[in-house]
Amino acid sequence: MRQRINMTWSSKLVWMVLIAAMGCLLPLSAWADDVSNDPQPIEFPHDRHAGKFKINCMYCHTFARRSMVAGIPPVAKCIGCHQHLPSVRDKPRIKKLFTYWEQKKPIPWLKVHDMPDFVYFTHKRHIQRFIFKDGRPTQQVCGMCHGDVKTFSVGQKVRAMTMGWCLSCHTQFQGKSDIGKPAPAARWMIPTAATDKPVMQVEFPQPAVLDPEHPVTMKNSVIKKMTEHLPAKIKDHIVHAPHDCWQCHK
Amino acid sequence: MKDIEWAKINKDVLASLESPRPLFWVVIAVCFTLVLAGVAAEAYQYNYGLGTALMNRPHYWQLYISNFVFWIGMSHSGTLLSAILLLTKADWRKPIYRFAEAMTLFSILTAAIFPVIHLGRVWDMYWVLPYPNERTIWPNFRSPLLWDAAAITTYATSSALFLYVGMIPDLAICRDNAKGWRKKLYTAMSLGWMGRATEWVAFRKTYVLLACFLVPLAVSVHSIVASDFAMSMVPDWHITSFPPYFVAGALYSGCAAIITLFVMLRYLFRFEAYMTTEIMDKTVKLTFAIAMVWNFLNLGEYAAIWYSNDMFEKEVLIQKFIGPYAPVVWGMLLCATVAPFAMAFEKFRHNMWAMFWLSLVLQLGMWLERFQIVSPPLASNHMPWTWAVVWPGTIQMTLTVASFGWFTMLFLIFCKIFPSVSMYEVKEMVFHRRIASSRDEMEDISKIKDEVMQTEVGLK
Amino acid sequence: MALKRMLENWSRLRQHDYYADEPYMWGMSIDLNKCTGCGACVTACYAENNLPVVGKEHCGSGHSMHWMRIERFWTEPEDNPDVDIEEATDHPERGAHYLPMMCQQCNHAPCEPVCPVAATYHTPDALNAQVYNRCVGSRYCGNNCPFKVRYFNFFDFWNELPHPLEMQLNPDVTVRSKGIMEKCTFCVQRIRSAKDAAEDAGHHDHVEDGTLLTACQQSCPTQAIVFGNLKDEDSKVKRGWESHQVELEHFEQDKSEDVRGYRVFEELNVEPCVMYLDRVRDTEA
Amino acid sequence: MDENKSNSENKQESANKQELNSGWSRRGFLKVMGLGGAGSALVLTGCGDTDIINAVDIEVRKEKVLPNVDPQDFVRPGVEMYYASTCRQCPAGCGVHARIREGRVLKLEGNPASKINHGRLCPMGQAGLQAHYNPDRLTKPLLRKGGKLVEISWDQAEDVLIKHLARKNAKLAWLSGAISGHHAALIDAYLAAADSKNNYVFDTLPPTVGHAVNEEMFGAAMPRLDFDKAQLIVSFGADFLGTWMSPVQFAAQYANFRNAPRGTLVQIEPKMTLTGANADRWIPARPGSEGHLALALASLLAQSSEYASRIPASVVASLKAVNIDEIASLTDVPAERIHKLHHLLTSRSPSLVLSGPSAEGVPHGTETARVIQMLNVMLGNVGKTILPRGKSPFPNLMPRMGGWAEAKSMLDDLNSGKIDTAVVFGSNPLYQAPDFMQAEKAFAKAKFRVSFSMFPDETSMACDLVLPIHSYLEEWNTTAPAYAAEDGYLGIQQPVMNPVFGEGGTRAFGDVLLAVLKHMDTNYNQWDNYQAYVTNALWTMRPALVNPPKPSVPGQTEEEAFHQGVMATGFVHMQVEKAPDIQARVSAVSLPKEKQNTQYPFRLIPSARLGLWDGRHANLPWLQELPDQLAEVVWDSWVEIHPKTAEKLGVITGDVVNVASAAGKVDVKVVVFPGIHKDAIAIPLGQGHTEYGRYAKGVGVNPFSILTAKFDKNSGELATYATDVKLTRVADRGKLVTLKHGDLVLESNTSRQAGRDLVKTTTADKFDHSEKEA
Repeated sequence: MRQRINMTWSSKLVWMVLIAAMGCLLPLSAWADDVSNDPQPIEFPHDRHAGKFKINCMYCHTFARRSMVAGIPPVAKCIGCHQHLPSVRDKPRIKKLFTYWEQKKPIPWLKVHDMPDFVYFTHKRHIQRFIFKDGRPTQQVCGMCHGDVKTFSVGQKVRAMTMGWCLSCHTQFQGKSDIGKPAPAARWMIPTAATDKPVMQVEFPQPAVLDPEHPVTMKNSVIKKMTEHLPAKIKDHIVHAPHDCWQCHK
Repeated sequence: MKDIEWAKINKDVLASLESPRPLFWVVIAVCFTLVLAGVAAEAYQYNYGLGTALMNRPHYWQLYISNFVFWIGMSHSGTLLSAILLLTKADWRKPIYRFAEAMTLFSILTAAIFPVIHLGRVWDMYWVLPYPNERTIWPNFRSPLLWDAAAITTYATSSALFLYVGMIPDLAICRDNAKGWRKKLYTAMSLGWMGRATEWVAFRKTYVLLACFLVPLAVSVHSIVASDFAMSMVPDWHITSFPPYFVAGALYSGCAAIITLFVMLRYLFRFEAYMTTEIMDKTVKLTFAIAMVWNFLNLGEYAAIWYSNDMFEKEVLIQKFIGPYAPVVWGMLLCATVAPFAMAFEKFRHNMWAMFWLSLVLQLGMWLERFQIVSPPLASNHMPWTWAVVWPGTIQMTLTVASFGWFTMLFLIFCKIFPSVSMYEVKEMVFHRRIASSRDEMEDISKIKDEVMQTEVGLK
Repeated sequence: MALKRMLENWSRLRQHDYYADEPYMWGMSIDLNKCTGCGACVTACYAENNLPVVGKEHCGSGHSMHWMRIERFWTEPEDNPDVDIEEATDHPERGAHYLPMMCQQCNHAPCEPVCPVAATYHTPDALNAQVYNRCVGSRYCGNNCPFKVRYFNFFDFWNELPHPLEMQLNPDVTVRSKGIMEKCTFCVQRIRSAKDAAEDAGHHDHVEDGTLLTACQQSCPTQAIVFGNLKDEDSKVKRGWESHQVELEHFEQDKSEDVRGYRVFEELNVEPCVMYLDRVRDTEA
Repeated sequence: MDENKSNSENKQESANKQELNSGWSRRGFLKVMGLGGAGSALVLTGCGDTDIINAVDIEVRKEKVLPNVDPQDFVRPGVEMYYASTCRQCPAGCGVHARIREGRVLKLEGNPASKINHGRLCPMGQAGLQAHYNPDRLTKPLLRKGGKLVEISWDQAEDVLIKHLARKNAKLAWLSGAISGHHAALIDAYLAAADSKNNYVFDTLPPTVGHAVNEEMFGAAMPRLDFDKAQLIVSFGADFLGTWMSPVQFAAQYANFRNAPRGTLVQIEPKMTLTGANADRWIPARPGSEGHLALALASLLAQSSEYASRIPASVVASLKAVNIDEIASLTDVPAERIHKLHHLLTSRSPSLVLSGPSAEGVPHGTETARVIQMLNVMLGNVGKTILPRGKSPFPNLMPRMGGWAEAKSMLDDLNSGKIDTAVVFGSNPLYQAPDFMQAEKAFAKAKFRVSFSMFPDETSMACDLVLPIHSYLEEWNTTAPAYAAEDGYLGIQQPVMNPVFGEGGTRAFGDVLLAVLKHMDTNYNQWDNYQAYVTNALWTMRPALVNPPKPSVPGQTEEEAFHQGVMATGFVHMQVEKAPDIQARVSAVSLPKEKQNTQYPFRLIPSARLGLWDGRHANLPWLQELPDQLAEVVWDSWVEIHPKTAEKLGVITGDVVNVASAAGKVDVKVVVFPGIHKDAIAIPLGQGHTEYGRYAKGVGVNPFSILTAKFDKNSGELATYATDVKLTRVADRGKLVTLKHGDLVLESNTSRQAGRDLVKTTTADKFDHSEKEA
């Protein structure tokens, strides 16, 4: 009899501990993406502009290639085209747009991608590297972080944009054994634009920050030596993403 | 002198769980108030920032760290008394080791509070632990603070385990005599102990093994705490002899604490028959010996600094004796170097209340020692432009006092719920004594055994 | 797997001169012959790095935040027969001794190994980084710094900042909340944007000397502060270090007597990246 | 940052700005601040939450992004830009580059092209941002109604202003602080239109006596000084590194002066200034006796014919009577030291002898300055290190420094009822004027008082109409520096951002005054606003400029190119006729021997410091928290007392003493300070405001208030360094605060290096030797 009670109590204890532990781990899976449903002032249809009319992302987000921020187009930019488009002039959204224009008021957009204030992210370097140097298609490069925008109406956040997610690219090349292994395709491609082959032949990297004195786990010079014999096609595309806390936090 | 009556052991100890002296409740109430004050102070500090504690540059550490060292230190003597004396088969430890072990556990629990409330961002405290995370960042394994975290958790777990394992047979006794919630608690905790021979064999083995594990652990824990200081380059912290010095200091203050609690428990729970003058005498002698070891190391440290002729360290040493913190240092020397010589006198050793007050003086001395380890070197650090004196403010003092309340409260609650004197070990002690005396009286050993059996089954 | 990697990396990382072939090592030299102690650098640092003004009360309790400070002494370090005042006087007739003191960006930084969460570490360009969002505020680094140039946010100083003063805040620098350690960064935001600009201009791994100024250097009325890349043989700071015979990795410099370069607490072997040049006084005056 | 880059960028930016000039001030583009989500520097809170549950914490669709309505090329989100302008934090007029991002000015940096400051900037210049963004700035016009100042609209304010000011009124008086450029020209024009001759300029720190003596002896108020060439500088209290004329400019020259072969600096003054702290020899002379010391040196020099020949024989004869030992005891400088100094002066040539406020601020200040300048003449420095200054083609743009005499005469006129309307701009006499002048009472007598002010300072709060004006970073203007090593420099100011408080808040001083002028003189209708006035004026000045910018881009008109070029550089150089060589006029000087005042045994030194200046920067928290360069105290006032004197008085650092002069008294805390003569005590200027916003109000004491009525006989200037005081201990240790710790008493321990090699010192010989090798 005593034995039975014993068992019950012990097992209850075990279960309680387990449940508590699960409770602690629960937030791990909470990748809530779009946590607010506040409506944007105008339901801007990205799918029409970027999808149907194939307007380059940087036509409106002009600062992406030269500034840390991509920039939201001024109202005048919208009007610039839309005053010549009488066909949609009566649509409620366009009417709203013209109201802002006539009142000379800025449109109070709601920010979709917001980094914490202690994160320094620059669009410029990424755009310069992947669009202008590598010559990748704009939508694909932007899509790496912003998703397949041409299928969206209102802009949404489709990537978690956590530090670990950033690191999935920024983790350094670890050693010879990494060469030739496939990169995780998900990192590189957006569902409908997965036409490009992965170029960064690096397997999913291992925890890198072991010793705070040396967060760069492999020096550029060593990487260079290791990759010297590779064909230029691969060599030119090995990404030397900075892997230094102070690159993004300062 | 008449030995403890075999049959009364269970009764006496179990009675302590039910009806302490009224003073017990007063003490609990006072302690609880102190804890509440501490919680309020911490809430205030949490909200407004650490600056409310009046630490500053260069005094980035102060009372929180010295209290941490003090409480960690206190935990050591529990291990010493139970584990080391167990291994050396000193029988006199038996009536007092249980509470010493409890003291170990609760002083670790008290100590563990301090590194936490001392953090600037308490809410991110878990970053110190190595756990896998999506950012692939590890803590810095080279930092002594990380070793601390590891050492304290290990030590807390092991000493809790040691205390618990050693208590199982007693818990079974309690189980058999309790009612209500206590019954449920003891039932769950005694793990179905039946007192079978196989159980005893397994128990003995486990207990001794744990003791063997705990002794080096205890030494390492305080050495690691010492490396918090010794591994840094603050003058007068960066000293090779710090680990043994800290361990000796820990045992010293711990033994003093045992004397304090010894007298307190003896009075509160009416353990006069168990905690006798002879045991006190032995404990005090041990304390005296350790005090001398500590003094040797302390003076050795002064000598080492003096003869090293290192500009920075010498400066601190001089400042310790004549600088603004001199009252602390001289107070420490008075309390921890001069006062212990009172223990050389037998008359003094046998006076319980005198020992109670003396032990408090020793502890004050050791507390001051921890303060003078932390503060004066920071005050006269490498860079003379930053030299400053800061005395701990209200918040720090409140939390310090609250930590004493917290510890005493936990300890007394423990003693109220669990047998603070080990019943089976005391019986063993009495048994050993009887054997020793019965040899003289040529008594049959089996007779004693019979008596033992009868008591255990409850026939007598 | 991870463990294997860890061990592999660990042994690699223990090597000396791990960053020897990195293109940058930022260093500074401060000429005490020119420094007048005016404090322009101090205010420039406040403006550039979002340092909070803490007010009288907090200054009084030692909670001030000033990454760059000017230490003023009245006496010589020890008896300096050359410069000591010949006759005993009641006045400091040789003027004051000013020492601008900021994070020395040590290469053997005592603050780095002690941080439990690795919030402070060494960057490949030899900066002593402090990652604010990683800091838990154990303040161990502050204790271990012999220069005492690490400043702890004892309060949320920014809560009281009245409008519109907050409009001045530099968006390139994080505004620190309570419980975080901070210190001079050698204006890392400027370093990073200078590298960025060099990249745009097509100079990979080369920032032209003189195009990158720290805020203190820029404001210094006498140009006592020189900052630059110690790995660039042609940089002004490197030439300064060389001509004053200060070598980074030595804690006892082997140099001729008249050369003025020295580093504060060199003997502690922390390898500071800031060289000072002796203050000068004319003994004939 | 990148000097070249910023320069070329400047050109572009100002180009853009020119195009958009019309729209520039009309658009409320401050709203675009958060544009594009450029790392807005918000407070870092809860940043810890970025670890495991990152995604939850990052806000999606919570924060607003407001893009512009029209594209504005000079606002590029996330990209910094630099505008050139001119600093007006002190009369030095350094050139600045303002760093702008998202339409906000973030930092002021020196303009590298400027010949004034060579890209460097002092603490006060840096802190200009906090004047600009000051939370205590006035944002609404105030009018006195029923004894109280109440907020009114700008329309109402303009009506009141025009009613009182836009008419001929010979009884109108205008008081401004040190002023120059087109502000000065516009005020002149207004006063001419109003038919008033009462144009007063009052600033406390410019060395008016020195200027008068320079004018008299060298024919220029501020001859050009060549520090570079000098091998020896002997400065009688001229704190040229701290507060004298143009500290940044002098510091740059000083840096060259200290290069090998290293020049030697000797500073003679009763209280150590920042310059004294950097001197090779700091000589504490008894306060007020500097002239005697100079006289002793002159008499020693006169013994050699080489030096004596440079001055008239009558003067040489008058020097014969000087007794060195007598002067040694009078000045408290050992005779041996005087001889050594003489030796130094004769062995190092060329040298430069400077005369500064502590020598000039005594009743015999003019004579003292004359003797000191006579040393220059005797040593043959004139023409070598003291160079002639050319006459500017636009004298009305030249700096007017003003002085105490003008303040005094204005207050006298107010008292006597000669003035019924007072206009104050950039000056604060109610704070600066000593109690004995009774400025408050005098002001109360005026019928109508107008103040143009950014801040609620003491004077503004006593006025009837207070007009909140733009900061110098929001307005157009030109500024001529108080001192320029090259002739003809004129700094250009342009707005570097939209007004912080928007359209209905502050207005540019120039615009307001121009509007008044338009009611009086229709000629002024040709300019829409002050900007047009300034830019047109510059355009008309063009023929008189050195290298005016020419079109460089096809399609650019001459005028466009000129304006863009000028704006990008931030200053212009006017052609100045080469000045004839200086013909120094030296006359014999006799100095009175001051008697010891037994009732008030100490001499009060109201010391100015680089930081709070004369108190105008007390409302800037950065400068309040910038420690005094010598005493290291922040956020407070104190009295510096020599250790020996302190011992005699039985006070220690932190004790409160009562400092009483014949004119008033203040309670202030003691700092025991070795760098001061035993007969002197020093209270720093800058604190003790009764108004002036949250950072200044109620902090410390104002030593101006207890100055006694002693005047320089020749110039009529107030002798600021001639107040005798006595000290009585009133209370035990109060709290004096430095940046390092709370308790200054410990400072006696920490002002030594404690055996560490923190600041090592070497000798000049070794320095010269090793530099030559290197």
